[in-house]
This record gives sequence, structure tokens and C-alpha cells, in this order.
Amino acid sequence: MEVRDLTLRFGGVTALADVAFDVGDRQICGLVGPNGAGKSSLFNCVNGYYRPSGGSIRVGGVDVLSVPAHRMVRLGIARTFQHPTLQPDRTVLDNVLLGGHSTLSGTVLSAMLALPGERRRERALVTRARELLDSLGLAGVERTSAGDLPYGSQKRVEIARALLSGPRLLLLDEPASGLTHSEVGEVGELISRIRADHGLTVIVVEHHMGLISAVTDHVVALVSGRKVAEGTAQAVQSDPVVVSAYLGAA
Amino acid sequence: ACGRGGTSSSGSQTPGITDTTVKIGASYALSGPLAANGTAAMNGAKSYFDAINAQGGVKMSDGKTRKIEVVKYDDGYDPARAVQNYKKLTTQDNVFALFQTFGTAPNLAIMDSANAEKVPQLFVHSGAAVFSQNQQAKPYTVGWQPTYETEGAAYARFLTAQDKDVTVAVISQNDDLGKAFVNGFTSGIAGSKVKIVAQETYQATDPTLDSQVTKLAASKADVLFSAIAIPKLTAGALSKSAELGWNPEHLLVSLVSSVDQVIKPSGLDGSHGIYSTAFVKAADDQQWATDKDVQDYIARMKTSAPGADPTVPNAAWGYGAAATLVKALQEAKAVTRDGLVQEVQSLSGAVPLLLPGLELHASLDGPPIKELHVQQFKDGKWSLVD
Amino acid sequence: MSVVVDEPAVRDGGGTSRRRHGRTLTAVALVLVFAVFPLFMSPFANLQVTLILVYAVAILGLDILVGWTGQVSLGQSAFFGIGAYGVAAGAVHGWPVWAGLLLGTAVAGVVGCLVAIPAARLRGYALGMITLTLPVVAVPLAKRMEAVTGGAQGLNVTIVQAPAWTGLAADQWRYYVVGVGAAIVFALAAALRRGRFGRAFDAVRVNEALATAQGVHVTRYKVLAFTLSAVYGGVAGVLYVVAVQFISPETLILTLSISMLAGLAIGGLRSLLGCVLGAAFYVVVPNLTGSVSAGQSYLLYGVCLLVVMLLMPRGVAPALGHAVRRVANRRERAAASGE
Amino acid sequence: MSTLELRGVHAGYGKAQVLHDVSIHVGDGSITTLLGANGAGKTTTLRAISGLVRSTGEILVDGRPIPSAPDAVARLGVAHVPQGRGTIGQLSVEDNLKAGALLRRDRAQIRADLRRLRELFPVLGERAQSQAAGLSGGEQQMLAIARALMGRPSILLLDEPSLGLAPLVTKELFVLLPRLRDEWGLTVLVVEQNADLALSVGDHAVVLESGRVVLTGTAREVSGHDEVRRAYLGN
Amino acid sequence: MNLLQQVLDGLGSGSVYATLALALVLVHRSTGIVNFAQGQMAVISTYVAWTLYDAGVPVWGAIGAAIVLSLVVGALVERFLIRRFEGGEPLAAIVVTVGLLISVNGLVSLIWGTVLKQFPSAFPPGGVGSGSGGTIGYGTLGTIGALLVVVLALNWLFRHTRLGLAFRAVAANPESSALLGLPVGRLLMLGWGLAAAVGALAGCLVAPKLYLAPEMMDSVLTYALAAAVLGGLNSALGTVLAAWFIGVVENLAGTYVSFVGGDMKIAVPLVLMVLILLFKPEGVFGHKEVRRV
Ligand SMILES: Nc1ncnc2c1ncn2[C@@H]1O[C@H](COP(=O)(O)OP(=O)(O)OP(=O)(O)O)[C@@H](O)[C@H]1O
Ligand SMILES: Nc1ncnc2c1ncn2[C@@H]1O[C@H](COP(=O)(O)OP(=O)(O)OP(=O)(O)O)[C@@H](O)[C@H]1O
Ligand SMILES: [Mg+2]
Ligand SMILES: [Mg+2]
Repeated sequence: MEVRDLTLRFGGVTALADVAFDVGDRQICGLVGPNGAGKSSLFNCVNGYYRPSGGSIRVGGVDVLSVPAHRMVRLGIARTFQHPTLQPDRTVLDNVLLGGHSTLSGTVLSAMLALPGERRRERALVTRARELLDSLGLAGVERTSAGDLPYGSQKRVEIARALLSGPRLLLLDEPASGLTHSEVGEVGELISRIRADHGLTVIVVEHHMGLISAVTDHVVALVSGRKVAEGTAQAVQSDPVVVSAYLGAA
Repeated sequence: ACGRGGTSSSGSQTPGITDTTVKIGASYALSGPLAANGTAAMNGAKSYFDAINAQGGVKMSDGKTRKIEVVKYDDGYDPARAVQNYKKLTTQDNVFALFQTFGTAPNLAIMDSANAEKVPQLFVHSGAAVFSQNQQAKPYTVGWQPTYETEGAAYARFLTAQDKDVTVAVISQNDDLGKAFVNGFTSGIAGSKVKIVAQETYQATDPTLDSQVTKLAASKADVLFSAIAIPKLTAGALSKSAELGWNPEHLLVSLVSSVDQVIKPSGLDGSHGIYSTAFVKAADDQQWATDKDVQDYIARMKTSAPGADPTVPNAAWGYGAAATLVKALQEAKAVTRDGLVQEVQSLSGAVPLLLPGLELHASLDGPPIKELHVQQFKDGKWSLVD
Repeated sequence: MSVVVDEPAVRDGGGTSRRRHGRTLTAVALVLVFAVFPLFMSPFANLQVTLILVYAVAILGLDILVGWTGQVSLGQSAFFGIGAYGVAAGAVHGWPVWAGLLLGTAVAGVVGCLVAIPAARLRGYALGMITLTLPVVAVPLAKRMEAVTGGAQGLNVTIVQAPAWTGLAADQWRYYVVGVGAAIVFALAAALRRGRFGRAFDAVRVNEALATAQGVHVTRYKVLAFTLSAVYGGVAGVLYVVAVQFISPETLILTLSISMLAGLAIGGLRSLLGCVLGAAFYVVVPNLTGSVSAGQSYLLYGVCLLVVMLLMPRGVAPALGHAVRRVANRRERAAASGE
Repeated sequence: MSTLELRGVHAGYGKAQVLHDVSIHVGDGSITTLLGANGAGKTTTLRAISGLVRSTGEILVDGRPIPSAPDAVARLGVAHVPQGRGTIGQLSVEDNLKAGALLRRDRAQIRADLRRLRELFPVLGERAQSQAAGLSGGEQQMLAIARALMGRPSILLLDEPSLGLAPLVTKELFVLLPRLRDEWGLTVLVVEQNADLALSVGDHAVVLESGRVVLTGTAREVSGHDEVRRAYLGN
Repeated sequence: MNLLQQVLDGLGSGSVYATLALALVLVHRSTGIVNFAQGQMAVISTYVAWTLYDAGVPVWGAIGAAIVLSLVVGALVERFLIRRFEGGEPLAAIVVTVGLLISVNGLVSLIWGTVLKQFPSAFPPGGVGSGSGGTIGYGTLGTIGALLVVVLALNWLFRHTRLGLAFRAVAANPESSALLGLPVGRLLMLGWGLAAAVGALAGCLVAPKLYLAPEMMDSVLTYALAAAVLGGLNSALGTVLAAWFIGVVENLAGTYVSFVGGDMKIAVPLVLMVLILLFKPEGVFGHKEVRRV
């Protein structure tokens, strides 16, 4: 993925200003920065929810800014949300199945007639969803309403949903927020495992520096919409601008 | 019918008849925007039936005297509900005949079934010509009041008789009723000195007719023919014309000729001429103050439907139609549905409340009442002018 | 806190197999009852059930839009009218019923789609207002287009006569025709709801951004829901003419749209059973209240509506489901402790 | 200043029982940290206190049982910053803050508090007229905390205040808490995963596991506990 | 003259729509619900005023008493009926207001009958202007004046008072507001009460023109809804301007576009409204809501 000169404004607020960086294939890239630095906004640009006023984003050579938002999943871009965004009244399994929406084909008519092909594809999807839930430790709650889960579990359901779409690029927005220390460690392992198992590129926004250090190959730091540092987690964490604007002196 | 063992009432000739009662079914708009009319019609009929029952009932040709029992339902002017009421009345309540079912659309919706199942659908409360012009084909459906065309023609006659150049502005409801009034009127003035110079339509759901009246006022016509079927809209149109300083002679259709409901609210005093037509005696017309029919009517309304307004035309029509039904029941040669329908088709003579000179004249191509008289609103009441 | 109204998409075997067995039995029994019902009931009862099914189809269409996709529509009576006029006008010109069905539903679908394309940009009350325009315009339009619609007098037609070999009365035959028609469209909707479309509609309702991120083209799905809803409205209109043999502008009015919304809320959103129960409320309750008092039937109807809503704010079907599940659970627990 | 006490509290959602016999004492002017794994019932505990979930057992503020309606609890001076989004998205940032102070009448003091909170969270001043829904996750969290403080509560319930906050801001917040406690006489019950920080400023700590209290003590005692070190502190 | 008169007539009917629309906006703004029964509640209030007047109370006294009574009744309706549906499916709340509409309509018919009653105008008869230059009745002028007073009062209430802020907070997020200690229940009741009071005033102002009958407000409701949505559902001034716009456009189209005619004139403002909403989905005076994921 390549980001070039990305600029995004809301009225008077500049959320992103000329941001440029690259993420290599199968890399895990960390994105850090103070609140309001533009991290979530960057995700929103990549997956088409916001339309930046300038710059470009290419994923696997495709200019994603010219692609409508709902096509992103088909391009292999999946994301989780900073604030868990589930369908609260649907079961956990249904929530995850939604992630597989773009992998299914079939017309309204074939769905209405419940043609055999339709049903077979659906069954296959359910099987895969169950496997994912299993691997994320959610097997026990697949029939619980998603809204009844505690915060931390909801974040994992989001990851399962994103994975079911079979992405090549996974955007994780604060996956570890609200987790205990040991749970954060588990999420770290999970991210590494996902990369290994599914062979994907991951960008992760996180304020939890321990996690960033543990899993990322590469970190980009944003402050007020501008890139201020880039490099290994170590390097970025010792960058003076990052320290003064974001981490605070230890 | 399969599995039904012939219990179905269709084809049976004497359902609803016992030695002491005759059961009649009715479906009215008792809710919705036409509730006022439907309720009035119902009350008018009820007051007559109550009086007959108080006298013991109707003596029929088999020598038995029967009380009249009316089963009535609300259809809210929804054809689907009218059809349900029809089915309920004919197959569950097993009524002898339908009476005074209310309004054009509900009656149309049940007309075919009634004729197929040979259920008399008598004296429908609508002036639409479809219910009476072709009784050869639909013998079981019979109208009662003069058709809207007839009424429109009556206004035309009134204007052409003056043999003067008269300009007319017309406003009508955008449905069969409005159209029929206007058609009757237009054919009536054909070739005369009466000319229509402006024409407007409205929807029954319009809150006011200010815009239409303003537009018509620009024509400065001598006469405003208001084929408006809703009392409050007629009242509003009258007062709007006055507010605009346009004072034509007003022709109001009989449906909305109530003094209390229309003329008083409009604030007009009739000094510029307000006309309408009538075929029954108006309860608030002083010349009938000593008329036995009218006195009875007012008294019976007071007993049967206290609080109801006897000056609403629908109530008087309901009363008259009820009287017509009682007359037909009395005179029917056979106490069967067909016997009743046969009698209805040859009915003649007087019924209470009809204006002097008017009588029932049954025929196969029109309702039993075929004429109306023009009346003028003067000194706070109606009086006949022709 | 939240009650799952929908059945879970997938149920696994094991402990629930007894329950599933019971469900199949119930279904078979229900179908049987439905099949023999008209043979033993009065024409009035048959007409009522027929009309319930007619309105149930229209309400189901509304559910696709309101319940599944979360849009509000006050326009369903217009689509109902289009379907009805389609088949009635066709019949007047001597067309067979299926041609009228195709015409009516196709026109309803096209109009629905045309309205939906701009309307999909809106949500909530603004969308409701746009759809409000439909019946308000449709009524005078139907009165004007006399050549097609028969004007204010409407169209009387005689269609769907019982073939002689059946030996059935008209009301019985119409019951079966409408029953089969309704069963088909209900089955189609049920299948649609179970799979990816059902999930996508739900996602659009709950959170458009979420839906988009999962690859759901929100606008397209809204238009789709609107179109389907209109088509169902049209089918219901066709069935209406089969049942009533008459259509006039009085049927298109806004009040019917509102009544259908009420039926939907009463029956319960996102429930097929709810659509039928809502329709039953709309058809049966006025008749009952009318029998209690012709003059006050409207007042009583309104009071019934309020009482049912107060007792079951999420609708009758979810409340029933809740009750059934409680009983079943209790029985299972009793059985388990007995073993 | 106030005390908060839970005695044998049970609470749950429908059939699901979540809290079992929870007893917690939050002393006058203390900062108590509530720790627990994902799903342990921390949020439910706070919701029970502020009346958002029904509970049995006793919940006492200054020794008196709390009323059952959430708004009545709030009027006793209990402010609750919920987990996740606690702002009113349709209102502007400024209106959110003003709404926090709606029950107060001391205008001058309100203005002073507003200034103070804006110093702490400058973005709330910069974006005063923006609709709250447009703020970033962390900015909304700041707004939620600031809004609760605008009510000058005597008891503050914080559900994972650091959620989505940058490390620097989190640190500042935890420096502020003891100061506000002293200046404004706050009593604080805070759920926090950033246990290190929370325990360093807190006086007392309670550990919840599957809806049961498994450990209570002073912050120091609890942070010395092996299990706690492993699960919550990572050393 | 015709043009001017049509415009004046349009303002007159627009004012009728606006009075009801204001009550709708008030409920929406303070509780987030659109109340289909608003018009019907106004009708029953007007009947109460009529009954008092009929018993000899002066017009303004009767209207005042009806307004006060409506305030109380509106609050009670919220407390015992609507309360159960707040925060649930929006459809359920809408349908409950429909049930209320039907019940109140039935109740009015039961108590006062279905025939229409004459409601006295609170303003002198006659008007300004002449038949040739366009006239406008004192009744219409009075209604417009009352409208403006209500608009100013509402604007002041919502923009500049603490109560207004509390209303807005509760409508937007009742749970959050409760955590701030706002007496959510009482605010919701007050919102409904105020709306019912404005509705009562609306009913009494328009009754002399529309004539008092159980269904008096039915036909106005469509227009009022259109005006409220076009005005953005939250802006009192926007609503009144939208209502006038609808009234005037409808009349001009009915008069000067021959295809439209009197029977279809209602279609014109509605179609225009649809077009406007397409370009400004939040309504002309509404402001865009920021959405985030
Ligand atoms: N829809 C929007 N409308 C207005 N402003 C917005 C919108 N979305 C983002 N912003 C602004 O853009 C800036 C960047 O926001 P963004 O959500 O990207 O921050 P972030 O880096 O994710 O912060 P955090 O760590 O707090 O989540 C913020 O100042 C925010 O207020
Ligand atoms: N609305 C609800 N309905 C049913 N169960 C619920 C609901 N909310 C929470 N629960 C259940 O209650 C338990 C405790 O949840 P709670 O939110 O209190 O946990 P928590 O300790 O705050 O977790 P987290 O750290 O993830 O926020 C969980 O098992 C959860 O599934
Ligand atoms: Mg963010
Ligand atoms: Mg929690």
C-alpha cells in the first residue's frame, strides 16, 4: 500500500495534511499519534468512507480513491472500528457472516427461490465463520446477541467479521483498547498469527505502545494530521516530537 | 357448494323473516370524513323504524305483523369493509334485505354480489345513476333519491326559465358526484342564454376552497353553482366569496343545504340569493311548521336520536327511505326477497316528507323519486320557489 | 435486554431436534387447518381470512422496507392500488388474470424503483414525507385517468371464478387462490431473509457505514428494498381484486397506508407471522368492534390498537414467541430434571 | 465529600445474572480502582450504581440507599462516564459541556470550571462549536469526562476513562484525578485497564472476577499481589 | 388582482398549516417523535374551548383555559402512553400516535357528535384591503400575528434557555441526559404538554375558518407534516416559512398551471418538497447531522 500527499479537511479542521508513507506486503504497520491526529480518518479514507481533498492511496497498485466505498471489501480491504460497531440484536454468528457478504454471489431471485447453489455457498460460509470464531475464542457465544457481549469480546467479533471477507489488507482501529494487560498480549499474538495464517498486510492503530512494539515491523506517527516520524517502533518511540506530543516524558 | 351442505343463504328467499320480525341490514360510513352524513342517514331511518315498531310493526301480505330489526355496521366508506359487511349481513346475520347502504363506492363494491346472490339492495343512499338506470340487468339494486344528474338539470331549468343572460361559475368535487351534477347542469343549459364562464374542481380532502373561489371570483359570474358535497367546504366557499366582495347568486346542492350546518356557519344572510333544491320538506322551513309529517319527523328524531340534527338532509332522506321500505314491505304480494323487489319496482304513491306534488314513481330506468323543487333561503329559512 | 426477534440463521442439531420435530408437526397441522377451513366456514369467515392474507402480503412488503431496511413509507396504499388497477383494468379489457398480475406488479415495481432512487438518499421522516406524496397524488390521478381506472366510480370486475369441476363456491375458490398466492410470496420472502440479503438489509438498517464497510452497496439495497416492497404491495393489490372484485380510488387513500403501518407494528417487525397477525388485526378488529357498537366502532378500534401496543410494544408475534419459548424452556427443564 | 458503599449487590440482564454478591466500599475522598478481565462485570457494577441496570442488595451513598431512577441518582451528585461513547453527538461540544452543568446555578463558578477543563483538554475549546459526533474517538472521551466534571459531582464513576486516549493525555488525566479529589472533594470509583497508572494514583483497589469480588485492599496491597501483577500489570 | 389575492389566500392557508406544524416541531424537538395525533389533540382542545364559550365564557378566556388544560393533558398522554415507546422502534411510537388519533377522533364524535360547530373568531370580522385590490381577513392577520409570537417564543426557548438545552439533550440521547441528572421524564412530559398547548392554540385559531368537526385537522395534517419536514423538523421559523411557501405555491400552481387544476394542487408543493429534500435532505432550515463510524 502506498499513501501519497493525502489531505482531508472538515470545514476548518484539517484532519490529514500531505501524509505519505508505504506499507510493504505482509507487513504489520503501526499507526500512532495523539487524539485527533487523523488516524481513524486515514482508515476512513482507505476504505472509502471519507473522500480526501487531495493525494492518492494505492493498494496493490489499484487507486482506491476512485473505487466506491462498498467495493473496497472486494479489493481485499477490511477494517474494524474504533468503537465496536455490531448489529446488537443479531447473533454473534450472524454478525460475522455479514463480513462474508461480498464473498457470496447470487441474485435476489436465486436467493428468494433458495436455489441449491445458494444454499451450498451459504453453508460453506457458515463453516468458515465457525472456524474463525473458534480460533478467536468466541465459539461459546456464537448464538448470543452481539449487543450483550462485553466490550472486549465485541472487538474480537469485529476482527472475525473482517477476516471472513478474506482480506489482503486489514485495518485494525485500536483493537486492544479496553483490554487487560494479559488480554492485550493475546491480541498481539492474534495479530501476528493472523498475518501468518492468512498472509495479509495489517495496519494497526493503537495507543498501547507495548502492543505496537511487540507486533509491528514499521510505525508511522501522525501529529495534527502530519506525519512526524516513521521507522521501527523503537525509533519512533524515541523521536522527540512523538515523545513531547504523544507519549509524554516517561 | 362443496362441503357446505347447502347451508348457504344465497338462493333462499326468506332469510331474516320470522313470524314477528323482519331483519334488515345496513352498512354506513359512521367513521371517517363522511361520518356526519352516514350517521345522519342512519338516525333518520332509525327514527322511522322505531316509530313503526312502537306501533306494533309492519303488517305484511301474509297477514302477519312484524317488527323491523335493523342490523347495521360501520364501513368507514371503505369498499372492502362494505363487502365484508355485506357478507356478514347476508351469511351470518341472514338479513332479509339490505337497506340504504351508504355512498357510491361501497354500493358499487357490493352491487354485483347482491345481484348474483339475489339479495335486495334497496334504496341505496347515493344519487349515482348506476344504481337505478338499469334495473333490467341489476334488478336487486334500487336507488331512491333523484339522481345527481336530475338535480343538476333542476338548477339548469331554474336558470333558463328566467330567460336572461346569466353567467355561471361552477365548482365541483372531482368524483362521480361532482361530475354528475355538472353533466346534468350542462345538458340542461345547452342552447340557452345561460353560459358557464369558469369552472373549478377540488378534492374532498382539501382543507379550504379559498384558492378555487378566488379564481372563480375573477370571472365575476352572476351565479356560483357549488357542486360541493361537504358542508364545511360549502360554508367556507360561501363566506370566501363574500370576503372577496363577489356576491353571486349561490346554487347549493341539496346534500349540503342544511341551515345549521352550512348557511349559518357561512355568515351569509341570503340577501344576494341562495338557492338549493329539495324533494323532502325541510325541518327548518317555517311553512311546514304545522305539517303533520314534519312534526312527526322532528318528534321521532328527538326520541330515537336525541342530539341529532333533523335539519341535515341525509337524516330526512333516511327517514323517507325508511318509510318507502315500510311501504314496500306492506304492499309486497309475497313475503320473499323477489316479492319485495317486484313490489319495489312498481311502487307508487306518497311517503312522508316528500314535497307537495312529489310521489314515488318506480320505473326500471330511474329511482322512484324523479324530481326536485328549487328553494330559496330567505329570512333564515328555506322556501320553495317553483 | 434485547430480544432476538429473528430466528438465528443457523440452528444446530442436538438438543433442539425435539423442538424442530414439534415445529414441523405444527406447520403441517396449520397447513391442514388452512386447507380445510373454507369448506366448513361461512362465506363471511372465508372472506375475512382471504382479506387477511391480502393485507398480510402488503404488510410483508412494508416489513421489507420498514422492518428489514429501516425506512419509513406512507406510500404502500399507492402500490396496492397500482396492482389492483392493473389486474382490474386488464380484466376489463379481457386479459387473463396472470397478465394483469404481471402488469400490476411490474408497474408497481417500476414506480417503486423510480421513487426509491431519489428517496434512498433520505432517511427517517424525510423519506416518510416523500412517500406520503404517493397516495396523496394517486387518488386524484386515479379519478382523472378515467379510461384506465374507471374514474371515481372505479372498476367492477368478475375474475377468478371457481372452475366447475371443483364444485367450490366463489368465496372458497378465491380463498384458495389468494391463499396459494400469499403462501408463495411469503416463502420467497422468508428465503430472502435467511441469507446474505437478509443480513445486508439488516446492516443497512442498523448502520449504513458498517454496511458499506462490509461491501453492501447501501443505495442499491435501499432501492432494492423499496422495489420489492412496491412489488409486494402490487401483488397484494391484485389479490385484493381477486377477493373483492372491485377497486376504486377510495382504496388508495393515505389511511390505508397508515393502517398497514399500524398492522406492521402490531404484528411485530421482521416476523412473517407478525405480518399475518397485523393484517388480522386490521381486518378482524373493526368487525368485532362494529358488532359491539356500530356507532362507536372506530373509537373502540383505536382503543384496541392502543391497548395491544401498550401490552405488547414490540408486537404480538414477538410476544407470542417469547411466551412459547418460556413454556418450551420450562418443559425442557422439567423433562431434564425428571430424567 | 461522599462515601459510596455496595453491600451484597446482585445484578444482571434478564435471566443472565452478572454480579454475585458484590460488596465494595469507596471511602470519602478516596480513589478506588476496579480491576477485572473482559466481561468480569465492571461496567455492570457501575451501571448498577447509577441505576441503569436493576439490582438487588444495598447501594448506599453517604449511608443512604440510592433512588432507582438514573436521573435521581445523578442528582445526588453521582456522575457516571460510561464506557465508549458517552457524549450527545447531535449537540455541539459547548452545549454538551453546558448540559453537564444544567443542574448548577453558580454561573461564575461554571465559567471558571469550563476554563479549567479547556486548559486540560484544549481541543474542547478549539472545537467548541463543532457537533460532538465529529470528534475523534479520544476527543469524545475527553468531552465525556469533562462533561461529567462540569456537574461538580461528589462521586465520580469512570468506566475506562483512558479508552482511546493517547498515553500523554491518559497520564495527565491520572495526575489530575487526585488533584481534583483534593480541590473539589471528589470520591472516585474508576474502572481502568491501565492498571499501572490507576493503581499508582489510587488509594484502594477491588478485583472482580466473573461477577465476584476476589480481592480488595489498598492500591499498594493489590498491586503487590502476584495474580494481579501477572494479569493486569505485566510484570 | 387575482395573483395578489391568490398569494394572500396562500398565506392564509399556509398559516393554518403552520400552526399545526409548529406543534409537530415542538414535540419532535423535545422528544424526537413525530406525533400523528397532534391535530386530533388540537381538535379536542378546540371542542373544550367551544364548550366553555357555549357556556358563556368569553372567547379569549375559553381559548386560554383550553390551552392550559391541553398542557396538562398533553403531559399526561406522554407519561402514560408514549413513555413506554420512547427509545424503542420508532415505528411503534408512530403507530401509537396513530392509535391516539383514532381514539381521540372517536371520543370527540362520541361526546360532541359529528356535525360541525361554529367556533367564534377571536378577531373582529372583516379584513383589510378591498375586493379589487386583494383582501386579507383580520382572522388571518391575527393568526399570522399569533404564529410569529409563538415562533419567537420557541426560538428563544430552544436557543437561549437552559430548559431549551435540556430539551435538546433529552431528545437526542435520553440515557446520557439521565446520567447528567436531567429529569428526563418530566422534560418529556413538559415537551408534550407545550406541544399540546401550541396545538390547542392552533385549533382555536383555525376553527373559525375550517369549522369545528371531529376531522377538522385531518386534511391539514398532510400539509403540516410537509411543512415541518421541509422546514427541517427542528426550526420553528423554517417551519412557518415552509408552510407559507406551500400555501402560496399550491394556489399559484392550481390557478396558473392548467394541467394541475384545483383537484391536484396539493401535488405541486409535495413534489416540490420532494425535489428540495433531494438536494437538502435535512430540510431547508435543518442542519446537517455529522455522522461518524
Ligand atoms: N466527520 C467529521 N466531521 C468533523 N470533524 C471530523 C470528522 N471526522 C474526523 N474529524 C476531525 O478530524 C480530526 C482527526 O480525527 P480522527 O478520528 O482521524 O482522529 P484519530 O487520530 O483517530 O484520534 P483518536 O486517537 O482520538 O481516535 C479530529 O480533529 C476530528 O475532530
Ligand atoms: N445488555 C446485556 N445483556 C445481556 N448480557 C450482558 C449485557 N451487557 C453485558 N452483559 C454480560 O454481562 C457480563 C459482564 O459485562 P460487563 O460489560 O459488565 O463487563 P466488563 O467487566 O465491563 O467488561 P469489559 O472490560 O469488556 O468492558 C458479560 O458476560 C456480558 O456478556
Ligand atoms: Mg481514532
Ligand atoms: Mg466494561
